[in-house]
Amino acid sequence: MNKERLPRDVLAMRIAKELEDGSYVNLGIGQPTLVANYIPPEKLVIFHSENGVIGVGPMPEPEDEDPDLCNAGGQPVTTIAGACFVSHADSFALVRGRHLDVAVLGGLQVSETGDLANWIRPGRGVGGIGGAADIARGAKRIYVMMEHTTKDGERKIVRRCDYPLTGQGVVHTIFTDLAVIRVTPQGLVLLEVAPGWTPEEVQALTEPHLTVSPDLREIAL
Amino acid sequence: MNKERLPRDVLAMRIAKELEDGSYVNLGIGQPTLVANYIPPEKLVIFHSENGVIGVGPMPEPEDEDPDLCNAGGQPVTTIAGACFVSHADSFALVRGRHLDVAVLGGLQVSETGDLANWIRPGRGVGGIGGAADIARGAKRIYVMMEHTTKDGERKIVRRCDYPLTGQGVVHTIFTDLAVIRVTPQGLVLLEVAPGWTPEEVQALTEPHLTVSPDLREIAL
Amino acid sequence: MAGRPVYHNALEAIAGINDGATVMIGGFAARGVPTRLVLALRDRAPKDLTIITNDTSGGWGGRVDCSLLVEARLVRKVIASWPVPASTAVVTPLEQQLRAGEIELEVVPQGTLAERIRAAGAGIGAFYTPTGVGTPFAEGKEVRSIDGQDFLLEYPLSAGFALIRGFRADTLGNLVYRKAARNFNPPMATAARVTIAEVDAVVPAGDLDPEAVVTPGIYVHRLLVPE
Amino acid sequence: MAGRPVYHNALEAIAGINDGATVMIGGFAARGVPTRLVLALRDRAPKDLTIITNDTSGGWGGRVDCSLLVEARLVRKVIASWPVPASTAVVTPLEQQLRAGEIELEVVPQGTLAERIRAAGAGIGAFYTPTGVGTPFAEGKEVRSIDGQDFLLEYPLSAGFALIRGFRADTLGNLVYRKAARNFNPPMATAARVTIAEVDAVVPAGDLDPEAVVTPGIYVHRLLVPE
Repeated sequence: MNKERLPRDVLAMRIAKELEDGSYVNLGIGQPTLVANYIPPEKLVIFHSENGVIGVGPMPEPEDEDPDLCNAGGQPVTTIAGACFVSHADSFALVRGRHLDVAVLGGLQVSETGDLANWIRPGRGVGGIGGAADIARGAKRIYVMMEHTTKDGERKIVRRCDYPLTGQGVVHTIFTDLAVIRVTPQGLVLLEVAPGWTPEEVQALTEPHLTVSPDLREIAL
Repeated sequence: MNKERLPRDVLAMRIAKELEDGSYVNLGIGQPTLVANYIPPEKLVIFHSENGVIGVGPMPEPEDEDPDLCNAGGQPVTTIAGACFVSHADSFALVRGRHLDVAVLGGLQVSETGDLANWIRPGRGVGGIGGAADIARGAKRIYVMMEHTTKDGERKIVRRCDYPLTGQGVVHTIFTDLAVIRVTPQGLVLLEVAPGWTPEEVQALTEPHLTVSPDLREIAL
Repeated sequence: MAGRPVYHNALEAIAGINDGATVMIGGFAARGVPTRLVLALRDRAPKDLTIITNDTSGGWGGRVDCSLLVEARLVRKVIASWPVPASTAVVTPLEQQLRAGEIELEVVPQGTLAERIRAAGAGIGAFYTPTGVGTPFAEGKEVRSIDGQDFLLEYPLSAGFALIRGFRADTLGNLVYRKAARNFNPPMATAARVTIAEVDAVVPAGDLDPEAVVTPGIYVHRLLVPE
Repeated sequence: MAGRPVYHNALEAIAGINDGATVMIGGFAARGVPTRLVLALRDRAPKDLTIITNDTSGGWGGRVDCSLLVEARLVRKVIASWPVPASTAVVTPLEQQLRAGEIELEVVPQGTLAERIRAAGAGIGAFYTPTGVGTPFAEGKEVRSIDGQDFLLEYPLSAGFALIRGFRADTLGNLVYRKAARNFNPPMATAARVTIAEVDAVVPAGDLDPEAVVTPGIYVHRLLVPE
């Protein structure tokens, strides 16, 4: 498959476009944090980090790092005007209580019923769940951001996850480097495809059946 | 019965003597609030009010009343240096979690097994429980402060409460205008009697059997 | 978006509270009551409200509290810890309506009331509390023994609207409170679909100490502030 | 009493933490860790500890965290949400001891970990959470359907000691924190028989803003502060 897939930053831009003005959003560790770089200045999106920061700002220059301030991945961050700090108990009360509008999480596998596996590979005997299970279950909408297939070409959108789950039936929309796919009670609906890709080509890399939306579009920014 | 009973303020002094230096104490609405007046200055007792004030101070002069500051009875209060404010959720987390050393509560009836009834008379169809049930169950020690009998001469220390309960098996010590009585697994133990009163006279005004402590003393301040 | 919508008119701030609504109202002994919002609700006069609040006893030296909504006969059900005054000298409108079978009352121990509200905001499905075991508050409730101690199962309390009283807000809706006026306002802010906060002033985002914010703006949907 | 005891020597501050103790330790990604207390605990070297903490993964640019207690083989059991690094490039001492069957590990979702600690401090016997339903974290747990949604029953986590990191304390033990160093410290402060807080400075009672105190002094039993 030599066709071009979307670069991570373009995928991050596509997801950034989806976030609404005034919304509260949690970005998972790793590539989801890129999304914060592409919010236009006229749009206010407030980023929650589960370690008790509401109003995460951009990463600082090394000389401006604050030793007491990091995101959920332990990376130094800044805060926006109007940020505040809460404890872990209060931060996860917020998460569990369905107050976050969106969480953008990475994925190892997503099933056709919206199950998400993203915390441990079956082979490894021990792993860290961190806040992923709470967030997967707690945010009003879960967007998964991931490559459509593994490096070895294996399909990651599957009928049933064989990796241990993070959350059951929690995913709202899957954003990959090939497609945007909505999880619905009737199954997966293909909403958008990457430029140059056909629904059939995306289907070939997806285990469960994709219903092609009548409004199918090309992913645009 | 024309013998003299302890005045309320003397009873308050007796209870104040019982409170330890450095302890956190909740005082119920009504006569228990008198106890705060008799803590000697060399002893630090920090008073918790369930409406979120930790570090309640004396009542203010009318001209110094703060409209946003009251105790659990709605009376204007002041705060000590080092006081802080918490929400009701946090205030009762503290109560329920057994962090208070002592609560001094009023009583309508106390049973020989330490049941406390203090929120409603059977005749009245509707009453307010307020924080009494939480505090009765939550403080490490419950001291009841009450008259030994009702105005009509009825006994208030009974085998079984016939008033609706506030808490079951919660009372540690009963301080009345006639006696100090400890609730133990073996029943009620008479520890102290008011000056001029004999154990037999106190027993006559108490429904369940009182075991007289070998160290029986006269109530002293 | 500049932040949360700011209203100067209390009737506009409470738009959407209609007949049959469930409304949480902050305050304890008439401190920390969102006075203007409560008065506006009386004026809007929706019927058959369910009111969740600490006390409806009235009699706090003429201060405004939720008892005036009961008096105006807007309330179908009250959930409170202190519904009537300790004294039986005055028969309140709530007691009159209770006797006439015109209103429903659920009395909840204050700490259980606060925790049930917190649970709703925190996504907890139910919890076991030691409060009330062996008392009338245990009636009809599941009792469970955990490590040799009995607990009652209690369920969350949520609402369509929370009317709360803050001291200051910033434009993002972050709130600080003042002294004992804090009381039930922070947990209620978390437990309603729409939380409306009456405050003395709205300051620019960044002007409140980020370490001292008690209610993060995510919980606060509308602000009412004097002109 | 003038207030809570103030220590300058960390080994003295942790007196009483003996073999077999259960110890909560604040911190997240090496921020908000009570560094001096953790180092003193390593030096005191009690055996067979149970450690309740968010992460023991180490590798935060050489900052001190609880992984050094595992490395020193003082720990019998770890209860954490993030026990090992995401990368499998390094096999940590925890993983080595796990493979050798020398240590026990309970992995708990971070929010459930925080709520279980809070429940212990708040006197809640158990609670139902939606987190983890249908995942490996549901194994062996009671599932209950409430209003059509499934929840797992979770129990409180308490400890003999909590080692926490505050920013400043006053003489009564009231604490404020700094930025994301707050994290697990406030709930842990409430859930231990003895809570020991390491702070930068102790100020006179009354010098902290009473509206901004995060952990009331009732929860804090000892203070460690630099000379």
